[in-house]
Amino acid sequence: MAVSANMNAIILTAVWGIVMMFGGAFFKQKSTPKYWAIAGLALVIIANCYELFKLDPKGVEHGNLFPVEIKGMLTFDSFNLLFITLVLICTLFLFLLNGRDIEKVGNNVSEYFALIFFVLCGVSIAATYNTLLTLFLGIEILSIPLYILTGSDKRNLKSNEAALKYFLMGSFSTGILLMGIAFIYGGNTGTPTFYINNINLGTGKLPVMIGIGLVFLLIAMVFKVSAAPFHFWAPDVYDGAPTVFTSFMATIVKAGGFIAFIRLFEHAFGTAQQQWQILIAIITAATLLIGNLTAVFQQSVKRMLAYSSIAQAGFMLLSIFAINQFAKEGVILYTAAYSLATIGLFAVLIKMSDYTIDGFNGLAKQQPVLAFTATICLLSLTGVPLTAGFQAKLFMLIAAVNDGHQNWLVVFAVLCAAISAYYYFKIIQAIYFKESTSAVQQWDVTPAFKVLLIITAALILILGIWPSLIIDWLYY
Amino acid sequence: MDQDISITFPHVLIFFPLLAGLITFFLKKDATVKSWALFSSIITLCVSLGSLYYANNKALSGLTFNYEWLKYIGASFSVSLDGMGRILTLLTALSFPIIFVATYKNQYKNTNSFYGLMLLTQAGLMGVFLASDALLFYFFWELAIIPVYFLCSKWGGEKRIQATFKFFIYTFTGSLLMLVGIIYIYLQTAATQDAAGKIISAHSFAINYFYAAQLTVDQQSWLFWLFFIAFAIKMPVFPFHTWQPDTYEQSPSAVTMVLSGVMVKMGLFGVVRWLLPMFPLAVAKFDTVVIILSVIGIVYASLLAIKQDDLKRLVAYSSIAHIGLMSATIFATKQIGLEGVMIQMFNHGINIIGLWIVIEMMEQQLGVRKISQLSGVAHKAPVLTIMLVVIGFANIALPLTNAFVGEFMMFSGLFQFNSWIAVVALVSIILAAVYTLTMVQKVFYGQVNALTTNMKEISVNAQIALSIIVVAIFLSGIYPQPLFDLTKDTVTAIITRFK
Amino acid sequence: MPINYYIFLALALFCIGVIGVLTRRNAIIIFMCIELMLNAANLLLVAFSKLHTQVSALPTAGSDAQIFVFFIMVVAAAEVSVGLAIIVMMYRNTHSVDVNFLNRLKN
Amino acid sequence: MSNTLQIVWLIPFLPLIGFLINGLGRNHLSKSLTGLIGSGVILGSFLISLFVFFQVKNGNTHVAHYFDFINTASLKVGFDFQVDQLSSLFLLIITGVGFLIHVYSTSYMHEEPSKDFAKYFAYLNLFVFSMLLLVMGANYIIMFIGWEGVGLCSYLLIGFWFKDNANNDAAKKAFIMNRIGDFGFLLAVFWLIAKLGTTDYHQVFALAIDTQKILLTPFDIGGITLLLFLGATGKSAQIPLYTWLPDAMAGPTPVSALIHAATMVTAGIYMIARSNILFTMAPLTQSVIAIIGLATAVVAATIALKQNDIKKVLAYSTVSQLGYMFLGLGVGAYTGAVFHVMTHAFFKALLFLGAGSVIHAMGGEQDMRNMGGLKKYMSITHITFLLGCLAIAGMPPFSGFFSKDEILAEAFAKNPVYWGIGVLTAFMTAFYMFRLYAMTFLGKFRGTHDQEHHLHESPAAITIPLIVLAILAFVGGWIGMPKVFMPNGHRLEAFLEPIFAKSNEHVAALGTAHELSHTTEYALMAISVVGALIALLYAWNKFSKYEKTSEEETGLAKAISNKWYVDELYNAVIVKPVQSIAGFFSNVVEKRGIDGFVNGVGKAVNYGSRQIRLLQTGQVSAYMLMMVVAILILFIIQLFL
Amino acid sequence: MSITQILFWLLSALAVGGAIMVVASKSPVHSILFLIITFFAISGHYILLNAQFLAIVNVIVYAGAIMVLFLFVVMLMNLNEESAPPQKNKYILYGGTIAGASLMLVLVAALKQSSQGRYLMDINSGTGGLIENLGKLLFTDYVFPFEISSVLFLSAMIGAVVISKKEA
Repeated sequence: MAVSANMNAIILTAVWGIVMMFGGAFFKQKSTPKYWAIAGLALVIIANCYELFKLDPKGVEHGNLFPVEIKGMLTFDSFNLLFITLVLICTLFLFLLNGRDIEKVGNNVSEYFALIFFVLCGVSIAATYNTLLTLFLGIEILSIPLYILTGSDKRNLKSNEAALKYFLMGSFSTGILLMGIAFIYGGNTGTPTFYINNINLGTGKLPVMIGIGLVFLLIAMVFKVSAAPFHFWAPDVYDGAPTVFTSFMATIVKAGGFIAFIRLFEHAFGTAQQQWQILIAIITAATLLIGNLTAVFQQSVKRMLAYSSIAQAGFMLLSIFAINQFAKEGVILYTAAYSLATIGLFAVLIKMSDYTIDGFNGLAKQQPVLAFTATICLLSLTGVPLTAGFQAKLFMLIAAVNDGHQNWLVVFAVLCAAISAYYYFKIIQAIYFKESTSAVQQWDVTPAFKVLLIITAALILILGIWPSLIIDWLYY
Repeated sequence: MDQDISITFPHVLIFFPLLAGLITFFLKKDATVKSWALFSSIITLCVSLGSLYYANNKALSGLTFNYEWLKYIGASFSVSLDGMGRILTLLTALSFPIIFVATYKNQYKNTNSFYGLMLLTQAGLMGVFLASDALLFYFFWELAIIPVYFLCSKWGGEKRIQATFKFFIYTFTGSLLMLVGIIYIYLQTAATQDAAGKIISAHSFAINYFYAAQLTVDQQSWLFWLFFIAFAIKMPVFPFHTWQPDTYEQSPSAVTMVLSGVMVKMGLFGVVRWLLPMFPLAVAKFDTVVIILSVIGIVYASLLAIKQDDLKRLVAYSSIAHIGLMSATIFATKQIGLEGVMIQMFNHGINIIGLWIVIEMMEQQLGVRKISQLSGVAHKAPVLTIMLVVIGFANIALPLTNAFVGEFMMFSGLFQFNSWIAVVALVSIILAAVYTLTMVQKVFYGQVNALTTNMKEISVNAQIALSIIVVAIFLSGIYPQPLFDLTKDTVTAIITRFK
Repeated sequence: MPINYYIFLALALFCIGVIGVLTRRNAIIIFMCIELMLNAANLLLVAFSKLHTQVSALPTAGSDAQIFVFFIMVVAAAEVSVGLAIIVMMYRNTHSVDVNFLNRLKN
Repeated sequence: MSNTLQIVWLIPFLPLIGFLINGLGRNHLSKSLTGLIGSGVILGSFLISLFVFFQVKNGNTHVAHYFDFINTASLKVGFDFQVDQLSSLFLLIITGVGFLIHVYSTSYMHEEPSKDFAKYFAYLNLFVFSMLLLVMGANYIIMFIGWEGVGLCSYLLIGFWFKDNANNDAAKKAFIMNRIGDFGFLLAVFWLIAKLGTTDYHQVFALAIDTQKILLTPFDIGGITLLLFLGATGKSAQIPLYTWLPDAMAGPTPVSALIHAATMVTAGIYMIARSNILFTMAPLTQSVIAIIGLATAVVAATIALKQNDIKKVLAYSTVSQLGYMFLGLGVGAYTGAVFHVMTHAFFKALLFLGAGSVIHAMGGEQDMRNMGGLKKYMSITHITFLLGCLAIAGMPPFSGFFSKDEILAEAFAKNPVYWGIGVLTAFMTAFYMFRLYAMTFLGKFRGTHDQEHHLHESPAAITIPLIVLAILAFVGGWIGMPKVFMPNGHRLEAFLEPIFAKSNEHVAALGTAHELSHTTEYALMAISVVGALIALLYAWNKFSKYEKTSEEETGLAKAISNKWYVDELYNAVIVKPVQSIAGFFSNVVEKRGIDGFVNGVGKAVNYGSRQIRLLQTGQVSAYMLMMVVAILILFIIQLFL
Repeated sequence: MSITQILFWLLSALAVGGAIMVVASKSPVHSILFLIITFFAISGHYILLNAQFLAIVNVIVYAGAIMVLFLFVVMLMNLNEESAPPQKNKYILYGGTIAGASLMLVLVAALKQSSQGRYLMDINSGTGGLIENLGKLLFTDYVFPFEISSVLFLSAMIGAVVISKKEA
């Protein structure tokens, strides 16, 4: 076990969070924090990439700027380093695209950024934890700022309501998580410890306590990734929260939850896969069904995307259903594809005056660039070839089929994907084939914004053609 | 897997239309757009003609190009040009210039995106016919649909959006099922190795690996249906056909020509290239079911065609009938039948495009497609009429027109499979005569009515397009041998797999 | 004293907490019930730590669990500060902390 | 391949050239030029046919291979022409009669605008081309090409005046009925391919009689022949597919003469004669053919008795005569059938052309009730027509007598009943032909005055063909003298002997053939001739003083003059049901059934979505309750299942 | 029945009873007070289990700080009675109770069969929970989580500030 783990990201994000926090007192213009934040994030990314590059296959790392003795409470490999890098980059895109919208949310701009940095810190812990303690801390550090961000639009009752719901249910799930940890610890005979990779699962059927703990942990995790039937918070929260933070939550945070999930079930319970696989299968099926089906009828695009994010989570769950190499490649790809697409889509959505589907009518005429990029994002979410979304889904399906225990689940998944095409293409229709009914709205769209959107779309396409650009980092 | 990066025909055939299409999006003036589109499509035609000379008859070798694309999952950009590929790429390459010429006068708003999408469609189709890698095949399979979806929904008739949407969801669902099948087989394939013999990837998407995959009967049985549904929707085979008449009716004529002339061949191609060789056991198990479905489709569609009042719907149903015959024959897996199918895939494309052009010409001038509203066009547009009569009789497979030889051999293949099924299917030649002649009589003969009095002779470039088609009809009707020689290799390859 | 007793006790507290969460409408009380759940977890952990101290030879065997409990308390404290802040904000806007009135967002 | 007969490709090629020139140049060529080209090419191929005929007569038969039509691993079909006695004979008939009719047409169609005039000749040439392909093809597929080609041309020519939808309906009916025939023909060919893998006459027949390896079971042969015969009934207007022929009279009269009397309708006879060996080996089929032919002959004759349209009468008589020929084929009198084809070609063409000349003179009038007494206006037409009538009525020494009596004799040999009915039909034939003759030429004129004013003899272009044909109709029969008259007088039989040799051997082997004694033959002839004569005379003086009456006929007569209501029957039994089934499919099955299901899936998704989103009540407690329930379920699954 | 067992049962009864009252009692203030009682009982259990340090912290942090905070908030809003009209949808009430109870049942039923549950443990002996041991551990092995939790507090603090600061 390495001396110290992926500290660059964690420490720098934390530090930069503090910087932003104090910055709040000094920044005069409202736009300053944005630049600081972007700069800081760039710094973090560089540091993290440095670490990633210096990594050697044997897992001994040379790129750590902060050699701290952590008793292997965090571990890291190319997988989670790569993952964190992706997450950070996605966040950077979010900042660049929607920085000005963050300013619109309220007065405490720099605090918002600070909180986002803390969330990132939490994500990087959740991605690299090696003991249940760090898992717990990571999850909490990731959640608590989100409660705030959700409620940050204080005048807006929806925002308040969302915050309260999120908080109540979130801490409820925390309770469940702790119960699970306790049972795992208690049931763990031999050398009792919180280190996830020496949990003694015994042979044959799981010991009862471990079993109980496993289910509790499973539920807590499933809750974090908003999979049915523990998804109920997601639509309301995503709907109520300020759109820019919704975009952040629906992509980066959810991905963080997944990476934690996958780590836990690979390293802690991987050997007993047979005994929990059926649970995941059920949950996956439920998630796919509820997510897609409910999304079909939504009129508000924002809420529709909330449900679609649930549906996508269902697809990502396939990776946990079948934990194998394909699944890990897949989850990386999926994170990148899904996050990019969703962020791009939300970036466009934020610019709309009307969040209903009809609001998109005739967008192609008024804003061809926005229309085009939104279409690419939608195609990617649908999983049409040549977009990153397809590659992601492909890997997920390969992983699931390769596991081979529940092939009905795979067929079910693709059928649900077909349903998803139904509502994604409703938007495309609105954009291209319907005439705008309402009066032409005012757009505050800068050229830079457009360029960034195009870059996003281009990335999606490039990843769609050469997913190896990312995946090769897993084995070099 | 040779890393041969020299320019080969297949990837010119794919990438030239692709680039041409992309360029088209950035052209401004309509005239330039049109001429560029026409020009580039003609170039493509020349290339595909050129590729015919290099025809060497070994199935799936011939002109191959191969580049390791996603090596960690053993997918490679490998394309190859065998007999069936050649004849279908030729059809694709031939049909687009004809379509462009015929619809040269049409005014589409945002001309550049229209023609751009058209060329992209062509690229996608080429890819489908050339791909010899399952993942690549699936890629192009989808890519051929997307532009068509936009074309139809943007430039189509008044009910276009729903119709096209239905069409898209329908086909998308089918192809997703196929994707599951592909993945499953992929995971049964052997590992790929490089020259040094070290394993590159655990499995491979390459077609020969797929052929070599060891599948039990049970596996084949459900995989068969996964693939078959995708192809059946595309062809379409009864009862998966209901999207077709609506889509044909609603989409702009140029697109309808592509859809019915070339795109339906994707399904047939898929069956011959992928389904038959991969699941011989399942085919042996289910062939009767499928054939009966197809034959029902033939008679059913012919009967419906009699009742249609909209010319486009009529042609749509007649096309369903013809396709049904082809699919039935394919699943009969008799040599003579397959030989017939090969050339019929080409000829059906030519004929039906001709029919669409004729209909388009009339709709252009009179704005209606209703048989009941038209009459006596022959007095006003004799040339159009003659062309129509020729194409119409080709459509009912009169000897010395191109369709005869194909249908003759297909029927006799079907007869060798099961004479009674052939008898039922053969009824369609009578019904075909009924609806075709009724249409010709009602629309072209009889007295000129108020509407058709202001009908004029068709434009020159329409005449050119139609004459090309008519010439093609007679050429391959009187001397079909070259087409047989082109596709010999594919047929023998299939038949040997079934021996 | 079998460990089961402690487990059952903790479970009882936990489930009572759950019941409270499900049945009460006052956000604060719901929150308190959640705290109750956390404490149940704490109790369980402590009990297990005791168990492990006995089972394994080394004296500090179970203490990691106690550290964990310590961290749980830390987190709980932080959560409480945030949670109460949110509740207060809610109260400011609606003059009610009844979760039944939280139904602007649905379907 | 240095055989002189290799040049036979010229025979069909010339008409094709004519078709192309006339067809493409129709807007530019003058009428006279068009007519010249149109008839010239036929003349050309007639001359070549003569040459070929004499070559063949000197025993030089040949199969000319030009190129591979289909050449695959599974099927080889050469584009081959077979020149032997049978085909050379038909070549003569087709090109000869064809030429005369072309000449005739140049004058008959002269009122047409030059464009349509050219179109007409183009079609006519195309027809001759296809007909030649039909008879020259060396395998069933080439034959089928011609087979369908003539069908197409008949379709085009019947609907030549396509302004009038009645003509179009007739054309359509003709084509579709032919298609039904083709249905059988194709199935037969598929069957052959499936069993023998070839369609070349030589190989097929060789394999058929091959007694070593039995490739064709009797069942196969029976089926194949029956199916082929189905094809023949379509093309040659036999029961049940004969109804198109009378309607086909909607076309121009020369067309009726050429296609619907002389040549095309005899394609069926040619085809069966060509594959005689197969039929000889299928006695069941033979009797079917005989019975159907006989029935057709009778039915058509009865209908002809009461028709008033001059062309309709001729049409039904054609059907009836074709019935004779099939009777001949059925009883194995192949020579007789072919013989009758030839003679019939002469006199029926003559009669049609005569009728055409009459119609021409009457200004398009076809109803005999408005004619009468024409003999003093148009003598040539009258004379030639009379000869034609005598020939068809089977009066010695006119051609019809010989051919018909040969068939009847053979029929008697096979089964006296056949002969009885046949001879009865002969009487009817004599009756209605002379009814026609009398109503048209005798008595006093019943038409309007300006019609009477315009009455005149037709120009030379019309009369010359009439005369030529009249001569042929007179002497044409002498090449087939019955043995009873002179021992080896039957030149035709001697000429065609090689074609039917195999069949004769087969029959001889079976030993069912038995010669008629001379006395019986004389008796038969006497009966038929006398009977016909009586019928003839009766009709003559009954209808020479025919007056227009308007009393409603009843019972049998009504049924007859309504053609036994066959069209109505077909309409009710076939057309209507098909239409209604199609309607049912397109309105119910398609829309509600299949498409309904597809849309139903979409609707179901929408409905499910509307329902399932009610889960999202907005109540936190409800959410958590559902979560806890889910937790419960998961625990139960994990711990107790 | 030794003194420890008596204590155990006593404390357990106290904890459970308090917990029930927390849920049951109408007035929020009362529930808070009952919750404090429960926490004290739990602290008692900690002492029984030789987790002295935790017992103290529990009393100080929970019963002291947190609960006071709750009390303070409740007072501030002075909602000593549930102001809203009585529960409309009773099914949540019953459903919730039944669900919670059956969860309990399921888990107990599962644990009853487990061998692990049979460990006998002798109460109040051992030094695992003394401050010095824990302190050593905390500042050596667990320094990293310790540091990290500061981030948690920071975010909580910022959050509280952001939320409760008046919009200018």
